[in-house]
Amino acid sequence: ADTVRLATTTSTYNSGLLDYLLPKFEEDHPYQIQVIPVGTGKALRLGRDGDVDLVLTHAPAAEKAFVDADYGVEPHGVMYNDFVIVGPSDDPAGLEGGEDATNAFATLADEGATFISRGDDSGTDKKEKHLWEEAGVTPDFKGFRAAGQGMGEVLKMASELQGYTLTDRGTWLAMKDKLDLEIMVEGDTALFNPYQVILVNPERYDGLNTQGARALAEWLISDEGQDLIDAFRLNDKALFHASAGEKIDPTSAVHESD
Amino acid sequence: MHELMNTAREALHLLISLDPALWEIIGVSFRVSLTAILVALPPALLIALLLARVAFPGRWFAISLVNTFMAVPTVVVGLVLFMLLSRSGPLGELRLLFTQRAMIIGQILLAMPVLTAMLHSTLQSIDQRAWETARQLGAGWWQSLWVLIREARFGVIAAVLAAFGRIIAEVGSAVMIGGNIEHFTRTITTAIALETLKGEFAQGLALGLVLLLLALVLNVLLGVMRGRGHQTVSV
Amino acid sequence: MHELMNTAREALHLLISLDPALWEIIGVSFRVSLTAILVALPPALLIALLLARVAFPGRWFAISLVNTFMAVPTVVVGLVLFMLLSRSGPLGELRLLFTQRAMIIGQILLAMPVLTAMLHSTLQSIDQRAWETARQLGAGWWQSLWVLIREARFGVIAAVLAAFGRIIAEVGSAVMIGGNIEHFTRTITTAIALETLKGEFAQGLALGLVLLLLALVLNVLLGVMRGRGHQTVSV
Amino acid sequence: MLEVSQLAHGFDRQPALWEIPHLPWQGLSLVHLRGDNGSGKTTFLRLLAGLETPRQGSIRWTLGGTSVSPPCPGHVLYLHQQPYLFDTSVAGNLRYVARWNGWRGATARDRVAAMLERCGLAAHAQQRARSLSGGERMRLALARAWLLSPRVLLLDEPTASLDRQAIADVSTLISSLHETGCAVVLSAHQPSVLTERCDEYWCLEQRSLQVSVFKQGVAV
Amino acid sequence: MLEVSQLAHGFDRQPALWEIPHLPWQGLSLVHLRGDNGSGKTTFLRLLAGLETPRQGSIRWTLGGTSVSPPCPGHVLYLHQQPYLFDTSVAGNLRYVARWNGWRGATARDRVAAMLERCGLAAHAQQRARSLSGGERMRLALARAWLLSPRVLLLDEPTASLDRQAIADVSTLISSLHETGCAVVLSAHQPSVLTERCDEYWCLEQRSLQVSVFKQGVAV
Ligand SMILES: Nc1ncnc2c1ncn2[C@@H]1O[C@H](COP(=O)(O)OP(=O)(O)OP(=O)(O)O)[C@@H](O)[C@H]1O
Ligand SMILES: Nc1ncnc2c1ncn2[C@@H]1O[C@H](COP(=O)(O)OP(=O)(O)OP(=O)(O)O)[C@@H](O)[C@H]1O
Ligand SMILES: [Mg+2]
Ligand SMILES: [Mg+2]
Repeated sequence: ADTVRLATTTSTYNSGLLDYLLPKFEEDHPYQIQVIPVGTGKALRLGRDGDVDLVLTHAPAAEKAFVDADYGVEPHGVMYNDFVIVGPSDDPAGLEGGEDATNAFATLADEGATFISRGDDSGTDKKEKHLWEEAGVTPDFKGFRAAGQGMGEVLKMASELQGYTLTDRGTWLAMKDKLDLEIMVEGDTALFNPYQVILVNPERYDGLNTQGARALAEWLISDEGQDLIDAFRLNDKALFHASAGEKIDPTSAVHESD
Repeated sequence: MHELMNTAREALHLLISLDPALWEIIGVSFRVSLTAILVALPPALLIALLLARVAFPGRWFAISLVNTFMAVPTVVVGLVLFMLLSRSGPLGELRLLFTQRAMIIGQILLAMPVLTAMLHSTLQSIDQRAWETARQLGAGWWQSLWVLIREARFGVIAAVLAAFGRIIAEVGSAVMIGGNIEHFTRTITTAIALETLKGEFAQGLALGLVLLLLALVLNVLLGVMRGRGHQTVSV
Repeated sequence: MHELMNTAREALHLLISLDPALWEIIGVSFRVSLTAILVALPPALLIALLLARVAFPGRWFAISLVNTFMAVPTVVVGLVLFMLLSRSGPLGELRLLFTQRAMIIGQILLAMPVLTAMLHSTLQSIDQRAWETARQLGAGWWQSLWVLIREARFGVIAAVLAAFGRIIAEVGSAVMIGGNIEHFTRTITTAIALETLKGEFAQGLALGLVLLLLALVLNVLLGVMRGRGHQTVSV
Repeated sequence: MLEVSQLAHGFDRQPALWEIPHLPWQGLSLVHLRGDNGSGKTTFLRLLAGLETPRQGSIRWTLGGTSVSPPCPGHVLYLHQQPYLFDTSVAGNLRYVARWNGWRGATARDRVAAMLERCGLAAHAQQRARSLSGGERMRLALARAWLLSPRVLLLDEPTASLDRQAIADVSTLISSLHETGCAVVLSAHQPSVLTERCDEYWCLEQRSLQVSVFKQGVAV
Repeated sequence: MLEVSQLAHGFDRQPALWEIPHLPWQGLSLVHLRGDNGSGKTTFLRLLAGLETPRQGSIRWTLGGTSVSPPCPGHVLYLHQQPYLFDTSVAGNLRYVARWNGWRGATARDRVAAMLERCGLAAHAQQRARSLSGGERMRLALARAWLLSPRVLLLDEPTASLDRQAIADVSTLISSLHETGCAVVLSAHQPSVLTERCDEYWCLEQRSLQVSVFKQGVAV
């Protein structure tokens, strides 16, 4: 078959990165990529069940478990971006300009500020839970709202309710014109967000297009793919940083003010 | 197959364990949808009666319009309400977004076309003599309407069940204007959507089964209420 | 308000500009939903007739069951079909997941209960003499069924429109088993969901308006077809 | 008292069924309305009851001193050829009327019970109205109307498919009703004990209405 | 030929309406079925047509040499008291029958046209069936049945609400039908020109069926 099915998180799809990359891949390769945009949890599930040929996700712990269980093979880091804490411009909890995400979270809990949580076990949600743990608080304070929805929805809710939330920078940049929010905290190494591409284990299912999947994965981490990722701009801002083969370097977290 | 079996078992377990978190979202679901049906029913009945019994220019177009509104996607209803209720929207001052009230409004909008279309076709089929007889015997307009409803009770119940089925099962508008906030606006369907998003299919299915079980209980109760009366006596 | 106006303008522009990408997803939507209705109609008619005309033990329970199935959330149908069609599921060999065929199957499952319940209540209300007369005059079983449908045509059309409205507007199962793949399984509603996800409300609403416009055209055509015939002649 | 002037009616764009320049009626007698199938008897009775609006001309009822156009619910009642019985019990049909006219508690119960007795339906009180026989149905419809003590009762072929006994029963009922001061117009094709009791005779023919008055069987 | 034995029927858990130990009938005559309201005339005719299943006993028709239980569609036809007319044109009602019996093209057209002519409905061919007058409705129902040349026609009060002229028309039609070899059983409460032509007389009373045969108006 010449179609390859890629399950990926909505962040890569909605930011327009894949619409930018994939046509360039399809030009030089005899494959047609069908993108299935879902959450990280579901993307890994689709991979486990053999319903797609490869996944592109950002949840290091879950991805490790995925590979350890032999559901997936040949994991490669492709790129990274980072998370930011955003909030209303009047900043009732006084976070603005902070650099320490853990501290910021502790403050939010102390102040009982409105905070919209993804609450959907996504990569972002896992990161958020980790931060609460680091800050030493159980997130059950007065303003805490677990929304159980995608990043875009949660940003909209935060804007509507004038609350804080943790978001990946891609979605933030894509949506910030439509939001009444501002960045409060960014640049902390704890806010780092790496993406991996993983092939679905061909030994588990017949008829997977592993060849095509591998071609795509290898192209993504090739020089050509990596250059294109670095060149991608959304609203004139670089969103993703190619990182194939790199040992992830926390200090390279971007600042929007760059 | 094995997974489906497990899921069924898990659903039953969830139900009988009386998990409070589960009952909370069941409560929200039923409260919102039942309220919406109750609010939507009277105007839907009036419009249906108007369409069925009163000849006015453009009536058939009005009927087509009602039928068209049945095809409004739930997300579109969600979207429009969202834009209206948003802080930057014309009704933002009401601060209704992400509340159960907003969800009720959304479900009313969704239930109305289904209710109206089905009630119209039911009232339409009721013998014209029923209305005439009631009016002549001194029934007021409202009383005659009530008699008509009683005479058409099977159809009315069918309409209510269809509309209820539609809104208790819908997720597009509930998630959009309710926000799926835990303890506040999380319903069975938004919870199912969340579990699915997480890839926790079994959990999602289990919730679905819970919803079906409850809907079955409701339907059987109504079925018992309306009696077996299914034989139409032919003249 | 301003935003809503802009959106309407954009929708019209989208439609008249004959944007090929737009027409592609409209094509997918209508192809899938119309096929599903056409496939679901005959069995739904048979079941409805059975429920309306044949006395068998447990009939009222069967009716309640049909009504219950109207409350099945679209995501649950999506989920079950997903688990069945997934490569690790029992029907994985068919390789149907993320195809239009799978979406059609999902929509058939969604349309069946609505169709059956509404057709049942319609056929139920048709004079028993119609069936008896047809049978006596030499009509076969199928021909009598056809006559019954003709006599009940308003109700049948209403049922079809309600079911069509439900499935063309649904997104839960379409996105789950279709996968919302561009050029293949992207429908109007999954596209709306996607635009909404991106925060492109205007674009989403525009698509919604397109859907409504097309549904209106369909309804008006059917309305013209069935004629004005609204007066029930009383005996 | 009924006052009809320049009345004409027809359906769609067809010519008028008939034209009735003038029909004054004291509204006391028992009238037999005749006419061939399709002559417009049903239509005429429905016009008198206000269930149709005349294409042309006017109808006025003078009831208790005031002159009104139809409909006059509770006063001028039309019974369909096949009276519509509500889908409930026999007594339930009467209770509806009681409720609509604001009678409560014991009053309502007593009147309903008395009427069931008077019309010989007491034994059927709890039966489903739709399962009654032809004669019983008509008796129930009459009972339901009688509850309201109407001034005028318009009956569309009340005896068409009744047996001799049922016709006799219904005739007795209608006579009693008439004696309580209720005027009756009834259409019937076939002569029967009921039509023999009539003291006026209206005939729809040649696109108009012919009226003859009898006294003790003799044309006046 | 009809052969009824030990027939009994009733509704729900009520006692049987009547018991008919034996009824042999040549199936050639014109029969007038009588009985009070509720005596079970309709029920009896429906049983003969196979529209109800008897609670007890058996009914056999011998048609063209073979003996069958009802229903015998096309051969033994029951017409409801208010015949059901399909919601289409007058001609459309007849065309349905043509289609169901597999006649095509010119055959179907000719037979339908001839029947419309014979029943005096040619002028109404395109009219909506439901807007016909009482007499015309009955004529259409008879025409529809006649198309099939049935062996036996069971008519439930065919003349109940018809005027004298319509009764005469319908009677003429029924007589012609009878002369073509179709046996007719008709129920009627009131005597009319039609019942006078009958040569057999069945009466449902005292929970049984009494049969009398007349020849030229004289009991045999
Ligand atoms: N709703 C209607 N639309 C069109 N024509 C109608 C309607 N109702 C009655 N007619 C026509 O008006 C005429 C008079 O009808 P009507 O029922 O008043 O006659 P009738 O004297 O009561 O006849 P019958 O003795 O058969 O009951 C008939 O030709 C009939 O076809
Ligand atoms: N479906 C039914 N369920 C219960 N009882 C019924 C049913 N149909 C008829 N009956 C009863 O059976 C009896 C006979 O009814 P049927 O209609 O056969 O009488 P009929 O002789 O035709 O009367 P009529 O002269 O009024 O037409 C009546 O007492 C009637 O109430
Ligand atoms: Mg009449
Ligand atoms: Mg009868």
